[in-house]
Amino acid sequence: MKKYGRLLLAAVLMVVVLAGTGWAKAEGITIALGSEPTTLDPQIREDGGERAVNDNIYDTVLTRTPEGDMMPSLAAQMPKLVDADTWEVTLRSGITFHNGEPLNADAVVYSIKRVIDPEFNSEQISFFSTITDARATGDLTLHVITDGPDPILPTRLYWLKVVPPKHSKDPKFAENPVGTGPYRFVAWQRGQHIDLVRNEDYWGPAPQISSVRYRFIEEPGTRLAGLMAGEFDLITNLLPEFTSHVPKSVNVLGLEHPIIILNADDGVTKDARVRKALNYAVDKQALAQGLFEGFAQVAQGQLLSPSFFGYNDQVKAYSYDPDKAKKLIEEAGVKGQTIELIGTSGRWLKDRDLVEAVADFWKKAGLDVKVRIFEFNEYLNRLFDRKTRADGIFVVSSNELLDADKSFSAYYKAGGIGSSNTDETLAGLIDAARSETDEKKRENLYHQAVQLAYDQAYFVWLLNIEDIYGLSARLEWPGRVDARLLVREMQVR
Amino acid sequence: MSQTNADSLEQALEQHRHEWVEKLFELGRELKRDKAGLVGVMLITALVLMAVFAPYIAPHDPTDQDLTARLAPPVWYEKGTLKHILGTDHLGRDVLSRTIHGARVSLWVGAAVVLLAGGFGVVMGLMAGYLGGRTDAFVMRWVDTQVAFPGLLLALIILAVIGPSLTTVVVVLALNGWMVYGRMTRSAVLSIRQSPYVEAAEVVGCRWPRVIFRHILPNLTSPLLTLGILEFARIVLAEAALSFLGLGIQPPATSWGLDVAMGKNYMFMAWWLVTIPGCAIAVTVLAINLVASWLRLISDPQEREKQFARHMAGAMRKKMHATIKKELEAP
Amino acid sequence: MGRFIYRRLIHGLIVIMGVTIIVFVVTRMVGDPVQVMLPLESTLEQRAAFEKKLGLDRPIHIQFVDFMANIVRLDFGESLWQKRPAMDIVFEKLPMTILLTAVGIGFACVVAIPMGIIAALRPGGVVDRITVFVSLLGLSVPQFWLGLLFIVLFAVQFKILPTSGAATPAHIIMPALTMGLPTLARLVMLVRSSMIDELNQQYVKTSFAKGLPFVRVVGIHALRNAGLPIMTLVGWEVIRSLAGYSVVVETVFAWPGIGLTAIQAIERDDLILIQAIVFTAAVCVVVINIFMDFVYKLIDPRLKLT
Amino acid sequence: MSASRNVPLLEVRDLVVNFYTRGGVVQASRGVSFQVDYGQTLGIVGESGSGKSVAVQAVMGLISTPGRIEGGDILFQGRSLLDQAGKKFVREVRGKDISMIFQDPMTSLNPVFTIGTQITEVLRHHMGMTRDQARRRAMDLLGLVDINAPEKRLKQYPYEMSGGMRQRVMIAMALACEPQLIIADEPTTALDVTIQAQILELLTDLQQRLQVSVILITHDLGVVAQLCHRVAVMYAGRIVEVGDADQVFASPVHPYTKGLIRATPRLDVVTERMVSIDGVPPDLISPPRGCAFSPRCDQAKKDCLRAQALTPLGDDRHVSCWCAIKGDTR
Repeated sequence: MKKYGRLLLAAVLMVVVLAGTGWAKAEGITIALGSEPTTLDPQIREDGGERAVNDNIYDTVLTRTPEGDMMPSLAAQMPKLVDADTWEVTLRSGITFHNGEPLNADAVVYSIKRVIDPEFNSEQISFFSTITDARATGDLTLHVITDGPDPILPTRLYWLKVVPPKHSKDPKFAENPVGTGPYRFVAWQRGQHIDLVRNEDYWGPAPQISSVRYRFIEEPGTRLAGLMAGEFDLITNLLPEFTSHVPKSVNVLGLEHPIIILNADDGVTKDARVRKALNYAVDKQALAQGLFEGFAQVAQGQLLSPSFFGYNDQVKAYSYDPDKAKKLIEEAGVKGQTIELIGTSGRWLKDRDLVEAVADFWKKAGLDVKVRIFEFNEYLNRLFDRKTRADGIFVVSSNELLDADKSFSAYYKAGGIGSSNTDETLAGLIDAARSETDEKKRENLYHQAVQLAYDQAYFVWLLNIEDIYGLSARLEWPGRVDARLLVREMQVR
Repeated sequence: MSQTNADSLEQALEQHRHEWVEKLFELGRELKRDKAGLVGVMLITALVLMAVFAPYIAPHDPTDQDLTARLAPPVWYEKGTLKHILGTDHLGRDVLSRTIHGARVSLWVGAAVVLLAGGFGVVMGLMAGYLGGRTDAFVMRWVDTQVAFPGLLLALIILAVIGPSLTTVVVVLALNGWMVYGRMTRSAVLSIRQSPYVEAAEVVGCRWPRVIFRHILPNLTSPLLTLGILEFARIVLAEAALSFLGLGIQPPATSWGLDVAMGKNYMFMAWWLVTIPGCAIAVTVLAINLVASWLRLISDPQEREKQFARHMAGAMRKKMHATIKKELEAP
Repeated sequence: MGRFIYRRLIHGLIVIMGVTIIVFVVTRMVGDPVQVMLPLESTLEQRAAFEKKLGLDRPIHIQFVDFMANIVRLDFGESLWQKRPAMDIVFEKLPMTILLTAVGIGFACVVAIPMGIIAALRPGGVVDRITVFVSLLGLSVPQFWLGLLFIVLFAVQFKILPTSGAATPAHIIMPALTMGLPTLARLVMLVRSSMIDELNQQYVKTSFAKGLPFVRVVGIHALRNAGLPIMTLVGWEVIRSLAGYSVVVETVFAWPGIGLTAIQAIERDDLILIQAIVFTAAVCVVVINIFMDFVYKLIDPRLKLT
Repeated sequence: MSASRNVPLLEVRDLVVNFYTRGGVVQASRGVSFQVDYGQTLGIVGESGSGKSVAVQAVMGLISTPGRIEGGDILFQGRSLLDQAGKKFVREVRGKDISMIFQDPMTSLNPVFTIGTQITEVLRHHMGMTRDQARRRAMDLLGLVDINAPEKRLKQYPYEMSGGMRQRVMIAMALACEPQLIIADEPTTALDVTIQAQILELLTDLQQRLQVSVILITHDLGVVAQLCHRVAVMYAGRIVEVGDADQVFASPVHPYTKGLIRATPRLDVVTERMVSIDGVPPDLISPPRGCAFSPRCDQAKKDCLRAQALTPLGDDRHVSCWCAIKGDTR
């Protein structure tokens, strides 16, 4: 028996020693993501894990400052409108891909054609849906052609990762990405990690961090454990409660807006007074403070953040006024009636908690709230059910284009995938804005739409959630409004 | 005449009652001897009482939120309050109340699954063992096939598809676990059928349901009871695991496994959120296991004898060591 | 012998067919993968196109025939979630689970067998009673909770082991321990009770009467006889683990095995990947069962393979 | 002076063995004494539960929980097997100088090892033989116990053999190290009658050829008469009569011995009915005071309530019975 004991001890010691050498820190950093990329082809999927990695391997034609302003990247300057549906893009010179292929107008044209090809069936097509064609007009200049006036084409080009024409035809391209970006791909151990190393020939300012390892961990608790154990330098989606427990944290107003879609056509919520009451009843500040520890802003009566195009700074959030809510509900004569609130659990940060908290506020306003939390698939059935709209559906809208169009088409516009109103005026405003190339006029249309929806209280606008990142003590990073994890903007002390 | 008949009946009943009391006393005496069993029985009793009277015992409604008192620590911390003796969770719900109510779900699921699976398994086993022939072949082939299924995976998928809830969890776990009862019942029936008294009953012309219920089932009680209790422990763990994975009990219902899953995100700042429901599961299962091993002991005379011998051996060794020590010290 | 293999294979086929049919029915019955797979804001046209691509618009019996034909070719199609052949994913993840299972159950065996034997030598003694109690405790602690405890203690508090993942040998320690502990507890109890039984057998007396050394009598004569139930349990534990029970441990430690993949596929309604995983699990169970029959035969020559 | 020839090969003195059970302390052996000389066969007879097996298992050191040797001594070649040094000694002699054949050949062999392994492991352990040597010797041994095709047999498992064959294997195993004493604990009880005769014949033959001492435990007096030089009759954990086999059978003294002999069916005498001893065997948890047989004895009187030690009757015969001693006028 003694022999066994000693053997075991030896085994344990050996493993511990091995372990010690195994994860000793290299010079680079480790970033823990919530999900693993399913591919490293930058154009096929709409996938957070893939984007987090490829944002560092590839460059886009345009980019944004950390605050969200558009600026040229591979383009030498901002695109120019040639005629109503043609934009001219001029590229920087002297840039090459990691494998030596030159970056020129042909590469960009190729990339555009690749992503809009119906055969290619890209999930990113919604970003480029207006683009019909592109053609090179010189070595470094090209024209992008749209199916009509498209005011947000520059925003779309901010999504266009440029791929090398030759290498991207390689069947192994999805596992061996080659871009022009500040980091080169090294290895992908599926299920475990992806390694990148600094591109020493990068055309822009040289990044400080020499290498990055991405790990994929779905459980937020496990990610946090890794950060606290010193294994990770950056984790995403840190829970607000933990900002004081991790070495460092960064919070940036993010892209996510939890709202409740109210049924304006039927049920107790058909009455605008009730819809307003439901807005007044909710103490949004308390939700921000209580549930999110202050890491969320009260949404200002619209499905937009201040950094988004179309944001109307004249519209302010409904105040928290429980008495007014009660009064309105009594006026409408629906006191004590049942209102159904639909939500899901585990899909978005604190989704269930928000729903239950809101239900609690509504109850206090004098309604009988029936909360129904569905498993995600079933929840989607309700969200997309065009025939019978539930009284209230909780949803979290996420808008990566930073432009009103996407969210408004989906939730504001009558007939949109998640909209619960049949307001033709509102729909008209949104449609008009869609093809208006004059920025001022377009912005004005959105301002009107925001105001209209606000007055009608088609939604209960809750919060604008901040993205919180947990950082190791040695990592410096200010964060970005567009939630991109650009390693070149990070520094290790 | 009828008077005497009634008297004798009365007497018989009295006798019967007496036997019952006697049996209970005997059990009590057995328990006194087996400390672990005693602890187990006491814990289970406490748990059952707690589950039954949960609404009266629990200081708060387990679903009552209080966003202003989130993640309050237990009372012995500086920031803890008597209002929430074991602290609160991330929504300000009282951990103690949730734990008390959680016992309901665990015990209810355990009992329901054992009864369902046990009932079905026993019926199938009886049919297979008693009817034999094709029925037997069919049932046993079914059992063999289902035993070779990747049970948990199927359970997860079915739960995900039809939507997890208390009922579906019970049904899925029961569907997954009836085979063991079936097998045991069948083999017991086969061996009991050979015994003279069942043969006699058959010769006399008892019909098979009667034979089964009067002669065979009573002999199965003791092994079935032990198996049922062991399965109970397994089911409590399984429910907790399913709920932990998010495919078991769904909020706003409470379950220990669910509470661990929700508390896990906060485990570094609020250890009590994982620890308390986790301990509740462990203690419950441990208590059930203790009772099961005690039951197995007292229901098996051979095992009892062995146990006694072990006990004596232990005592004797002690005595021997004492004598040797004395002898060594003597001169 | 040939007949035995033949019969086991037939039974195995029935099992695999049964499982795949159940999964097929269950996944088509209620789930609508289209909704989940596409982004929230995608249009109805995009949805219809996607449905068509998956063949979900065809009648169910045609889908079934197709499905069966694909299984025969071991081709389940592309995972909806990862967009690559589902079997590729399975073959990538399965070895990780096998590794975890092997280390975890191996560890359990290495510790449990000597422990159980020592306890059995003096039933009722102090060592025995401690062993029994500790095993009962081990049986009672939920695995997921134990795993979390390990993470808090060894990874975050003492920082001696990594929290999650599978990059180095050190990464396997905590998952394997967590995986192995309940097995260890069950195994200790079983080794103990079967060793007590065996040590009371007549042949053990014979062996002692033959003057054989204690270690040989206990460790070879008695242990080999107790081997059958022990191997049965070990085999059952391996089957359990490969048939999905590893999911809890894999979830807690983000171990990239088949269990974690299964739960991710379930969450994403990736019915193709789910089918591939369950099919593989069923095959594993069948294969291990057949393998175990041969092991039994090896341990106990009396068994006839029929 | 050769010490080894002056002392008996095996001497058991006042052996006390108790078993601790839930029901109470079973006094399985209550002061048993006997001895075996070189080349001698001692038969121990008695009803089941009389403590025969316990006495010899004590010799082999096979008493284990819940049983315990609580008194007396066992001397092999004059050396105690029970004292501190004896514990080491017993390990040396067990299986080598003293070997044992058990009652039930079905369970006495390890079912999962081949016959060959089970025989050779004794040889390799005690004689330090190589695998090959041991195998050759094992084949010889199988020949010795009249098993043909030994080469094939060595590779077989116990379940592939008949009961008689297994008992032959057990005997071969017992003979393996050329022991000085073989203890046969009811070696034929579990076998068919025809096989019984063969096995007994084999044992007799081997005993004579190899000049080995044998303790034969049985409840079959016929076997004793046929095989043994001396016989000891046990009742309720004690020896009640011991002496030369022929003499004991010719003129039994103890009423129990008489009863036993009367109860043995004889083929050569036609009896009208089976004779049995009235009453039930005693309960060893609380054995009767004095002579344990007295409750069943038709000659019992007041004296029988006092214990009576084994009293020599001359001719190396001992008996423990008041009546017998008083009634004996020789």
